[in-house]
Amino acid sequence: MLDRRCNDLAEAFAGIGDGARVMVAGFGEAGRPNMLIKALLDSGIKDLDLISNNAGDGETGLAALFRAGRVRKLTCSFPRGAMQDVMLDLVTRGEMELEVMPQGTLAERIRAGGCGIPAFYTPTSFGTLVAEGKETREFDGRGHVLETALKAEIGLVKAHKADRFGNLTFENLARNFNPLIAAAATRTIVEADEIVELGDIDPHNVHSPGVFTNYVFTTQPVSEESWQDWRKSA
Amino acid sequence: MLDRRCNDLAEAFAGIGDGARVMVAGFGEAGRPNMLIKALLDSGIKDLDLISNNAGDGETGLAALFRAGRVRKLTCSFPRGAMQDVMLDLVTRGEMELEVMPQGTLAERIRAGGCGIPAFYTPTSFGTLVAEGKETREFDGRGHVLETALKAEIGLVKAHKADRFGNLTFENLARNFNPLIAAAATRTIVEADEIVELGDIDPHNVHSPGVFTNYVFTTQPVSEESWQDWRKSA
Amino acid sequence: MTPLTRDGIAARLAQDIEDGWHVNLGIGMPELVANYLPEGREILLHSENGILGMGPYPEEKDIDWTLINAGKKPITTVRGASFFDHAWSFGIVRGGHLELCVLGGYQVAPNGDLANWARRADDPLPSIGGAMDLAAGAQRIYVMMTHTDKNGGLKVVDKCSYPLTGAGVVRRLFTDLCVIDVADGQFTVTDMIAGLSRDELQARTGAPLRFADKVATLGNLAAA
Amino acid sequence: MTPLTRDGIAARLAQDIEDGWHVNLGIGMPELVANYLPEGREILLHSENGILGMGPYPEEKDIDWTLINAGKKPITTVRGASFFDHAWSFGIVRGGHLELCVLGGYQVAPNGDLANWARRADDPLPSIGGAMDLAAGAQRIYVMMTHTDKNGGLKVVDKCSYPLTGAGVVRRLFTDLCVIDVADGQFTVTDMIAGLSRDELQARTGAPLRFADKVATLGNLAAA
Repeated sequence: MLDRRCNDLAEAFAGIGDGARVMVAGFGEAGRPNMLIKALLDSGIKDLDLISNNAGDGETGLAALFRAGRVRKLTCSFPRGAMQDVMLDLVTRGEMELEVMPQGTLAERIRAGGCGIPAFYTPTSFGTLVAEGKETREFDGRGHVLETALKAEIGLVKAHKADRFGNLTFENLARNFNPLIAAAATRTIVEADEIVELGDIDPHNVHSPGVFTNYVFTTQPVSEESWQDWRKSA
Repeated sequence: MLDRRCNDLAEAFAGIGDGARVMVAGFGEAGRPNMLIKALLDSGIKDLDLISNNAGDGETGLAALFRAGRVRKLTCSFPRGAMQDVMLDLVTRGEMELEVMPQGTLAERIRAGGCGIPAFYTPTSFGTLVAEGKETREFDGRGHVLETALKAEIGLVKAHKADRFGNLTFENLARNFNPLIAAAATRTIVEADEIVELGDIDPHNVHSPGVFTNYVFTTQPVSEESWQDWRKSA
Repeated sequence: MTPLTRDGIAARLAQDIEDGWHVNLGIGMPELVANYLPEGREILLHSENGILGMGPYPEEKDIDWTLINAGKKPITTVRGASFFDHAWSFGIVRGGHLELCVLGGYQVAPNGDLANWARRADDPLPSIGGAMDLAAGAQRIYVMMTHTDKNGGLKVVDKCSYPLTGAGVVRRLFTDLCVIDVADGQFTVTDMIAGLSRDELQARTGAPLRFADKVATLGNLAAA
Repeated sequence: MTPLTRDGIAARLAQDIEDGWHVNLGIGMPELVANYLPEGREILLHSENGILGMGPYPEEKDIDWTLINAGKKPITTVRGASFFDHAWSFGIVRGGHLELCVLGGYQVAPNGDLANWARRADDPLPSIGGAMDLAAGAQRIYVMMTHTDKNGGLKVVDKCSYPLTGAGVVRRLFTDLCVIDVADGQFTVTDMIAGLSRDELQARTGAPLRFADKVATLGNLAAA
């Protein structure tokens, strides 16, 4: 039976050691898998090699991972926001490495990782500081930068609907990086607002086919206070 | 007003000269824009630099373009089928150039063309005859082949539903190359089974966003006999 | 003389957006342009987080945090909108499918260089977002910014000293003082506010200005 | 001895497909495998023209020419199927997301090389289709073919003489005479039909065969 549904969050993270590369989907709070981020925090895995477009805000969600000192490296396109003082502190104290790249390059690198393309050329960033030290090449008289694929051991994804095969749909702009990360991660863990019966998702409108999904959970709310749990054990 | 609807097929092909590169979507007959292929035939444009995964069958559709001698070069992944005697004749007589590549490489090259990626590396065909003479490179210890983007002046697309912005949906496996070609062609001409009101296509389930579409027509049946019209004027 | 307000710049820029264009309005000042799109033109707004057909800010009661723009502000959708993932969204950008992108700027130079993401090369929190992709990919880039900074420092310069967002990409520059065409390595002023002399404008500009044969008066189109 | 029929090979191969796998069955003989998937295993079939969850051939009255497989034959869909475009479809293939692809073969060598698309390097109509992507991308490649050609010519060979589909990709080979594991540059026979000696099998094979400690009898599982 092809059944990706799971009730045990610990099972989904089993065998993942410190230093793991983890991709977290979402743009702002849209499509952000908060329950799974909390489970990652609870797992105690540290030295995370984290890939996420944004760095999060406040005390909850991704921000808690940074505050708890679990992130060794962040790869993103936009590290500013309400968290930027914490980020600045971590980076200037040398406790966290930061790799920043254009958002479209980040998206395409993750897409390439999922689709078996090890590297590609992009015009984005050519002639800028970001391209310094990178391999460049002209196509049709225009400069381009070589970028490589990004993959991860774990991908955390937030869906609207999921079925037991792992087919997913996303709501409004919650799609963003979700289908790309689903494909690029070796182990894709999904939380969905709703788990529906097979066939309830129209085959034409599956936004991420089940073949990319490994675990599906129903989203449960995470209480504000519980984001502070790590402080007790720290 | 952003209105891609059009009633004049000649207008859609206006200004396109002999030797134009034309991409035609479809896999087998699924998603094959027969009315537009007929209009291309009627236009009299010759020396076509044609990109299409298959070569077509029989006397109708793509096959008529080959029989009418309009194609200077075919880029595809699979030139065999009911047409193969005609193809073989054209190729061995030197009347048509044939470029064959793996189907996934063809799809990714067209996708790259639409998405502003001039070139990428793929593991497909490494170590085979197809890769001979091509630039290769190792990533993670595995050999890969450099492939470049494919674009076209004209893309012919067959949709199920379309709206006046040019948003498209496709039915079942008629999607195939259609959204890729819509993006890769400078002028994307669409025939749709039905033109619907704005908003009738759920924004979540637009399979090809309108930004790629230039002309939308309602599909009209092409009579079997009319595929022979070119013989009268030839 | 009265420099344009931010809304005034947005309203003037909006005049140069043509019917039927697909347009990305960058985060910050460019977002204001959406309020001044000329009547009778159908313009589809793209946001790089995955939508074509963005509508205005919703009523408070209708806010849905899965409906946000690239600046993470709530939005609505227009009829005929579409959603897509980040790869397709930047495929639209990089593939040259947007007729226009409007970006804010720190510095613009006559060669079309734009700096708008960092004021120093060794910023410990470099924050690029989607601006470089937009700068590289859109069919044309319009920049809107104040002509000088708060202290009178030059922003329209001979050569950008800040890290570039894109090299040779700016097509037109809209400031609170004037509108400048950027082509062939030169600035050409096409519109100026009333009460400002050419010499005064040149004095606030770090690169030589040429003037179009006919320079239009730049009025405040945002006035009620 | 009785060599397996094509259906017999398909039925034996189907035994080695595990519950929950996503599988592409190549055009031609591999398509037969769909008829012999073991009861109680849920296996999703992929076709590179854009579907996961392909079902059996429809009744004549239900044929819809937008529902076809890579061999352009009519299909149905199972509950939980999904459609996608060719780029995603080959992303699934190339990205290593299919647990298995079954391909036909002209020649297979102990180093895992497979030739299945052309019998000469200068074929004027080379017809590659999706086989090279599948060979390069699937997690494992099983090949099914007759052990020798109609004239007794060798197909299980020391080195492929035909143009390759993929280099070093074959994991297991299913023929009408035996099942062979392909690993570490060697052929190891794991199953053989009854009434065939090891020497006889070796005589029909162009490369040295090793034999597993326990060689199973290869029966005709396709028999009604």
